Amino acid sequence: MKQVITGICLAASMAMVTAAQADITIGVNVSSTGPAASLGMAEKNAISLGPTVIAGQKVKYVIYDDATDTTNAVQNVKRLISEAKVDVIVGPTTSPTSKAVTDTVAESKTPMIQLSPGITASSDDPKRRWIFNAPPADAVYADALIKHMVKKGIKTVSVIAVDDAYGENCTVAYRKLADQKGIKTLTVEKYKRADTSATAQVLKAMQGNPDAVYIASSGTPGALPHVALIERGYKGKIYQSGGSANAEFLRVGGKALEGSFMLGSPLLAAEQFPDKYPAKKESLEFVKLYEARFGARNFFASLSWNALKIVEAAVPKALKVAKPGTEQFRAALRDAIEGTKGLKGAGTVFTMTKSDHTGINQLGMCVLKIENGKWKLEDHAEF
Amino acid sequence: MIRRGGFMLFLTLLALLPLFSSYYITMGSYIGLYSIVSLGLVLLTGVARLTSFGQAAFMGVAAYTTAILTVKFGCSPWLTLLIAMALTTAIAFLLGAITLRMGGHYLPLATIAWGISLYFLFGTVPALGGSTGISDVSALTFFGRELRDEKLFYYLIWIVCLATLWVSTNLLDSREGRAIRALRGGVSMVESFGASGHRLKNIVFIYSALLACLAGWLYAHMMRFVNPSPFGLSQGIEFLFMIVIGGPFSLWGAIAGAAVITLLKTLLQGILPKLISQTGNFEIIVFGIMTVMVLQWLKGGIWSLVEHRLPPKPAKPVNDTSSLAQRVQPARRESLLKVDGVTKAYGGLLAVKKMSFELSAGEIVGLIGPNGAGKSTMFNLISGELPLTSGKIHFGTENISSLRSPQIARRGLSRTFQHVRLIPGMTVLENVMIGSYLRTRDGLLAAGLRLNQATENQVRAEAARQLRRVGLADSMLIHAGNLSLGKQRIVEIARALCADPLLLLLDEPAAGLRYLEKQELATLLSELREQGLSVLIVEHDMEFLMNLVDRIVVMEFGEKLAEGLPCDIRSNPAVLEAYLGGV
Amino acid sequence: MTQRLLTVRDLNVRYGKVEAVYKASLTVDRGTIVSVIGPNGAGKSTLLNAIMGVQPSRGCVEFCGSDIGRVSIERRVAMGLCLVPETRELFAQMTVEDNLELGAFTCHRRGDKGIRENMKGVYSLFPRLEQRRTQFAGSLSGGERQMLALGRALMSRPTLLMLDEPSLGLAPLIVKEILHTISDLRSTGVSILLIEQNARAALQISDYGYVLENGEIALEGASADLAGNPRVIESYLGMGGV
Amino acid sequence: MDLQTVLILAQDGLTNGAIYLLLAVALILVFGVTRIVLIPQGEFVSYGALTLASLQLGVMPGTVWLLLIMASIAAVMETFRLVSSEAVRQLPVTLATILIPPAAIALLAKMCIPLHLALGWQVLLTMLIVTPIGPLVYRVAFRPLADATVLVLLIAAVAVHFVLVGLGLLFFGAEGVRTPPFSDAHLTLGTLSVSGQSLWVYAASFILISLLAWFFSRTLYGKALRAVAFNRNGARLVGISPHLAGTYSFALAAAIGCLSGVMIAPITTVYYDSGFLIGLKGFIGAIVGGMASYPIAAAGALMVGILESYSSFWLSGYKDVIVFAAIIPILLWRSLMSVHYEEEE
Repeated sequence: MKQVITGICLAASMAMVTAAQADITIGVNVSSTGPAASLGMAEKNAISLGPTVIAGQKVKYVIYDDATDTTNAVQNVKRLISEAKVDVIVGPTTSPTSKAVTDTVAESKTPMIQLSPGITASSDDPKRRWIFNAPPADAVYADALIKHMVKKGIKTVSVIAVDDAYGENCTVAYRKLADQKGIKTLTVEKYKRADTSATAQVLKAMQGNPDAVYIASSGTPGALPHVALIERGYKGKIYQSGGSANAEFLRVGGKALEGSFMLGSPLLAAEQFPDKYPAKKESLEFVKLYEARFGARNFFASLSWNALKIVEAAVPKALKVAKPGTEQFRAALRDAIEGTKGLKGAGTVFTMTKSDHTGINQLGMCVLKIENGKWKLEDHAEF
Repeated sequence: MIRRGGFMLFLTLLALLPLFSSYYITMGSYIGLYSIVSLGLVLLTGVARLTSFGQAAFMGVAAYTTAILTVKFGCSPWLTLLIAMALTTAIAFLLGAITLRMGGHYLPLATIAWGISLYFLFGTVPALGGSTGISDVSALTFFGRELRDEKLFYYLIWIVCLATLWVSTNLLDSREGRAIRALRGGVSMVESFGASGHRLKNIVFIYSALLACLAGWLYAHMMRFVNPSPFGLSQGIEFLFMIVIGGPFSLWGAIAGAAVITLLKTLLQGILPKLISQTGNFEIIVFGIMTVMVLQWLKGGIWSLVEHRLPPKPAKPVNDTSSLAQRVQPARRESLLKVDGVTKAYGGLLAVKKMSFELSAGEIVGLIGPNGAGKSTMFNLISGELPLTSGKIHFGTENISSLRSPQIARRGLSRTFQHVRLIPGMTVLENVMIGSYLRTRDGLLAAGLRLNQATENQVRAEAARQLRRVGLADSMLIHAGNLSLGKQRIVEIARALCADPLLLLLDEPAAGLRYLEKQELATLLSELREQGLSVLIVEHDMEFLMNLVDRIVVMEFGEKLAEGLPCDIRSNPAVLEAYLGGV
Repeated sequence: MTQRLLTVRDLNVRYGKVEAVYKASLTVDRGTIVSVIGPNGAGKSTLLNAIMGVQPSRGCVEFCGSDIGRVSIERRVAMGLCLVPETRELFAQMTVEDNLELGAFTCHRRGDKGIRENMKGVYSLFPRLEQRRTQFAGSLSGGERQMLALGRALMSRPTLLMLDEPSLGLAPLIVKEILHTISDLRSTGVSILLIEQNARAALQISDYGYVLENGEIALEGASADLAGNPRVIESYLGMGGV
Repeated sequence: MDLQTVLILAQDGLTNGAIYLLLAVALILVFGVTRIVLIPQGEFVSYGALTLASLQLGVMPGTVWLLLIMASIAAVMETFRLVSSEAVRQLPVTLATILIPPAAIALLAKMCIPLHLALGWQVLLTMLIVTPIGPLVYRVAFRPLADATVLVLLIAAVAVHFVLVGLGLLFFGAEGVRTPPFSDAHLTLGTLSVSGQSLWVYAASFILISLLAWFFSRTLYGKALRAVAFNRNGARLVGISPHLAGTYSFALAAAIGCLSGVMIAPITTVYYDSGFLIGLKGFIGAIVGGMASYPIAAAGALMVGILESYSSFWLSGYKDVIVFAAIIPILLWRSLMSVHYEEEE
C-alpha cells in the first residue's frame, strides 16, 4: 500500500513539473458544435490565421470545443488554465457559456477575451475584471438599429426572436432603447432553431400591421421567419440582427431576403466604405486572408481574429514586466489589454477603458441592405 | 480481502486526486456527480428493468429550485435541498403513476417528453433566467463557513456519492429491495407475496429521481451558475450510456461508467479533431457505437469484467435465535376455502363454468383435469391474479372474490408457479426470504440506514428454517439458477412457506420432475399436512396425487366433472373417458 | 417401398439445468402417420419444438436426407417441415383467408403461384372455413381454430406435418372430425408426426407409435401393438410408472 | 384572432401534421414488427433533406459514404456470422446482396451529380441513397439483439440516434439547408392562400398512406409484416423470417422518413439534428395510438400539428413545452383505458 501511495505522489509531482516553458500560450474555447456551431466554427477558423510569433516569442494555441454546453465550457477553461497554463483565453462563444466560466477565470486571474456580447465587463467588478469583449455590446447594436428605424420613420415594431440566449439578449437591448425613443413594440414572438414552421409567429407579429419586424437570431435560423413573412405577404420593413451576418444565411434565405435590412460589422461591406473609414485597411486585409482559406467572409471569424489582434498588441507591454507562463505576466497582460487605445481590427476600432472592456463604439457597426443576394452599405456612423 | 483491498485503493486514489491539477479536481467532481445519478439509474434499469431518459431533467429541477430560491429569496441551500426533493418526489410520483401500469417502454418515452419540455421551459420562462441562465448562486455553508474551495467541494461530492452507494447497497439488501430485485421474475410472483409491483416500481423511480435531484443540487452550488444546457435530453441519454457501458447490474458499474464516459469524452475531444479535419462533438458517435457493442456483446458492461475476477462476496451468517411471529393455523375440518359457482369468461369463451368446491383446514385437495380444462385459470382466480366474471370465493369466512393477489396473500394464501419463478442470480436463501415480505414491516428509511439488521437476521433465520423444513439446508447459499428443476420447485414451496400461509396453492408441482423427485415431493407435502397445513394442488399427473391427496376435484371443459376420494375417481368412467379419450 | 423422411437421433433439450428431452430417437417414413404419446410434462411438445427449431437442442435431426440441425425455422418451413403448435399461433386480428394465404408465404417466395388452388383444396377439406372466410381468426370457435391451424399448415404444402395435440380442448364430436381429416391426409401424400394425450385416438389413426415419459422414449412399436399393451393404458391412469 | 388567421394556422398545422402522421405510421410499423422504438426515425428525415440539398449543390452527399461504410460493416458481420455457423457456402451470395446494391447506388450518384438533373430525378436519387440505410442500420445494430427486451432495444435505438446525428454533422456540417419548392404555385381559396409545397405535402402524404394501406391489406408481404407484428411465433412457423420482416420495416421507415425530409426541406431550414424533434412529434402521435393503432395515431399526429400551430400563435415561447407536455394527459388517458398490463420476460 505504501508503495502505491509513493508512486502516486511521484506521478503527481511529475505532472506538476512538465508545464514550464517560456512560449506564450493562448487558450481558445469556442462552441464549434452544438446549437452555436455556425458561430464557433468560424471563430475557430480565424484562430488558425493568427500570429505564430509575437514580439519574438513563439505562440502556442490550445483549442477546445465546448459543444455549446456550460458544463463542458467550465471543464475546458479549467483544463486550459491548469493543464495548458495559458496566458490568455479567447472565448467562449455564447453568453451562457461565458457566464458559466466567469468565476473560474476570475479565481485563476487569467485574462479572457470573450467572443459573446452578453456580459459587459469592467474593472470595477472584481469578478469581471479579467474579462474583455471582442464583439460590440448589445447596446451598440440596438443603438444603430433604433437610429435607422427613427430615420425611416418607423413607429411600431414586432420582434421575432430565436429562443436562445442570443435572441433574448438582443430583444432586451432593443426594448430598452426602443422604449426611450418612442418606438412601440407590438409583440415579441419566439421560435426554435429547429422549428419546421414559423407561420404562427409571423401571423401574430403581423397583427396590427407593424411598420417593421425585427428578427433577432444568429446564423441561418433567421431565415425561417423571414421567408414566412414574405410568404404571408408582409409589406413592411424587415430588420435582421447582426447574428445572421454570414453567407450561409444569404444562401438559405435566398430571394426572400431582398430589400431587408441587417445590422452588421463594417467588415461585411468593407469595400463600400469610404477610404477615410479608420479600419478599412485592416478589414480588407482580414477579408483577403479569410476568404482565401475559408470562403465567404464572416463576422464571427472577425471576432476571434480581433481578439488575437488585441493580444498581439498587448503582449510586448506585458513582456516588459514578466515572462510568459507566470502570474505576473498574466496580470501585466490584463493591464495592457485594458490600456488598448485606437487599435484597428477587422471592422472596428478598439479603445478600452477601466469601465469599458468592450471598447467598441459606432465605428464597429453599420446597417446593410440585402440586394441581389449581397450586402449593400445602407448607413454608417459618422467618422 | 481483494474486495476490501480494492476498495481501500479506490478511496486512497480519491483522496489523493486533488494533489494533481485543479483540472483533475473538476473531472473528479463531475465523475462523482454523475456517479450519484448513475447509481439511481442502475437501480432503475439494471435491477427494476425500467429506464428513464429524464434523469438530467430531475437534476435540472433541483438545480433551478436551489438557484432561484437562494438567489431571489435568499433561502438557505439546506432548505432548498428539502424543497427540491419534495418537488422531485411529486413529479416522479406523478410520472410513475401515469406510466408504470402500462408497458415498460412508456416510462422512458414519457421521460423523453418530459425531459424535453422541462428543458424548453427552463429556457423560456423569464423568471428562470431564460437561456442565459442564473448566475451567482450562493455557496453552500457549513456551520457558517462558505464552501467555495473546489477541493473541499470535491470531497463533499465524493462523500455524498459514497454515502448514496452505501444506502443503495443497503436498500437492495432489505425487504423492499429484495422484492424490487424479484420484479424481474414477473410482477405476479412478487404480488403473490403481498408486495405491490406498481408501488415497488414507483419507489425505485422516485429513489432514482431523488439521487438525480441530489446531484443537481450539488451541481448548482458547485458551478454557482445554472442554465438549461446541462439538463437537456442528450445529457439524460448520456447517463443511460454510462450505466450501460459501465455495467447496469452492479452499483459499482455506475461509478465505473461515469468515470469511463467522462474521461473518454475528454480524451476524445482531444483526439478526434486531429483525426477528423472538422470539429464537432463526434464523441457521441463513439459513445453510441460503444453502447450498441456493449449491448450486443457484453451485457454486464465493463464492470462485469472486473466482477468476474473478484472472489464472491462472503455470505452473511445465519444466526438462528429469534423468530418471526406466526399465524395460528385454523382447527382441522374447519372450512378454509369455498369456491361457489365461479365463472370466468374471456370474451365469449368460458374458461371456467360455474365451478364449486370446498377445502377444509388440514386437507390436501387435488384439482385435476386434462390439459386445457381450465385448472390454471381456476387457480389464478383463487389467488386473485385474474378477476372473476361471476360467483364467489370465500377464504375462511371472508369473501375474497373482489380482492387482488397482494390482498389475498395478506390473508394467508401462498402459491407456487407452474413455470418456476425464482431469481437465478440470487441465492436460494435470498429467494426464500422474499416470501416473508408481509411478515416484517421495515421501511425504506430503516433499510437504507441499516437500522433493520435485527429483523433482517430474523428473516434470514426464518428462511433458513423453512429450507431445513423442506430438506434443502445444504443448498442455501447456492444461486437458485444452479439447482435442478425438482429442487427449484421445492425452493418455491419453501418460499411460499416463508410467508407463513394458512393455505398453500401448488400449480403443477410435479410437472417435469423425475420419478424419485416426485416421491420426495409427495413425502414433503404429506409431512406439511401432518404439521397442520392445508394444500390445494393443481395437477394432471394422477399417479402423483393418488396416494397423497384427501380428495380430488376433476375438471373438463371448464366444468367440474367429478369430485371424491382418489379411489372413486380412478374408477369413474367419465374421468376415464376424459383422460383416455376415444373416437 | 418405404422411404425415410425424418430421422431424429439422440436429441437432447435442456431448459437451464433441466433435461426436458433426453436422448430421444425416432424416425418417420414417407406416407405414414407416427404418433408420440405420453403424459403431460413428458417433453412431447418440447420434442416437436426441437425438431422444428423453435427450441435449441443437441443431437441429430435429418430431414429428407440432409442435416437440418443449424437451419433456421423459416428454411425448415421452406423445406417442407411444418408444425401446428399446441397454442395454434394463429393471426387472431386477421381474417381466415389472410391466415391461409400467409400459410403459403414460403411457397409464394419460391415463386409458386398456386395459392388459389391450394386454398380451394383447404376449403374443400374444411368447408366451414370457407363460410368464415372474412371473419377474424380470433372470433372462431375452438374447433374452427384448429381447422384453420391445420389448413394454414397445409397451405405450405408440407412434406411432414407435425401436430401438437390437435384434439386439445375440443368437444368429442369435433375431435372425431379432425382426427378423421388427419387420417385422410395420409392419402394426399403428407406424412404426419402426431402428438396426443388422447392416446387411444392417436394410436387408432397412426401407423407407428412412441411413448415418451420423463423426456425419454420408453416404448415404441406398431400402433396396433401399443394400443393393446396394458402398460400403455395404465400409464395414463398413473398406475404404470417407469 | 380572425377567421383567416384561424384557417391559416389550421392549414399550417395540417402541413406539419401530415409529416408527423407519416412518421407516426412508420414508428408504429417498426415497433409492431421488431419491438424497436425507432428513435432514429428523425435522422432519416434530416438525411433526406440534406442529401437532396447536396445533390442540388452538385456535391456528393455524405450519406453515400455512410451507405458504403454501413454496407462494409454489415458484410464483415455477415461473414463472421456465416463462418462461425459453418455456412461458408452461402457467403458469396450474401456478400453480393449486401455490397452490390450500395456500390451501384454510389456509382449512379457519382454519374448523376454532374448532370444536374431535374428536381424529380434528384428526389428519386435521394430516396435511392437514403432508403437502404434503414435496413443496414437494422442489420448492423439491431439484428444481433433480436432476442433482447423492448427496453434494451430502446437503449440501442437511442444509441443509434446519437451515432446517426453525429454522422450527420460529420457529413453535412452544422449549417442548415433549404431546397427550392416543388412548385411555386399558390392555390387561393377565398381569402386563404395555400402554398404549392403544402399541397405537395398533402398529396404525397395521402398517396403514401393509400399505398401503405394497399400494401398492408392486399399484398402478401404487407400481410406478412402485419402477421409478424401480431404474432412473431406464428409468423416464424409459416416461414416468415423476423429478420426479413425487420429489414423490410426498416426500409419502409427509412423511405417514409426520407420522403418526409424531402418534402419539408423547401418549407423550413433543415439542420443535421432537426430530424430528432420532428421525429419525436411523430412519436407523440404514435403514443396516442398506443404504438399499435394506425388510425388513432394518424389522428394524434394531426392533432400534434394543429396544437403546435395554435400554441405557436398564442404562446410562441412555450410551444414545445405545450406539445411535449401534452403527452402526460395522453398517457394518463391511455393508462386509465388500458387493462392491467404486465410485461413478463
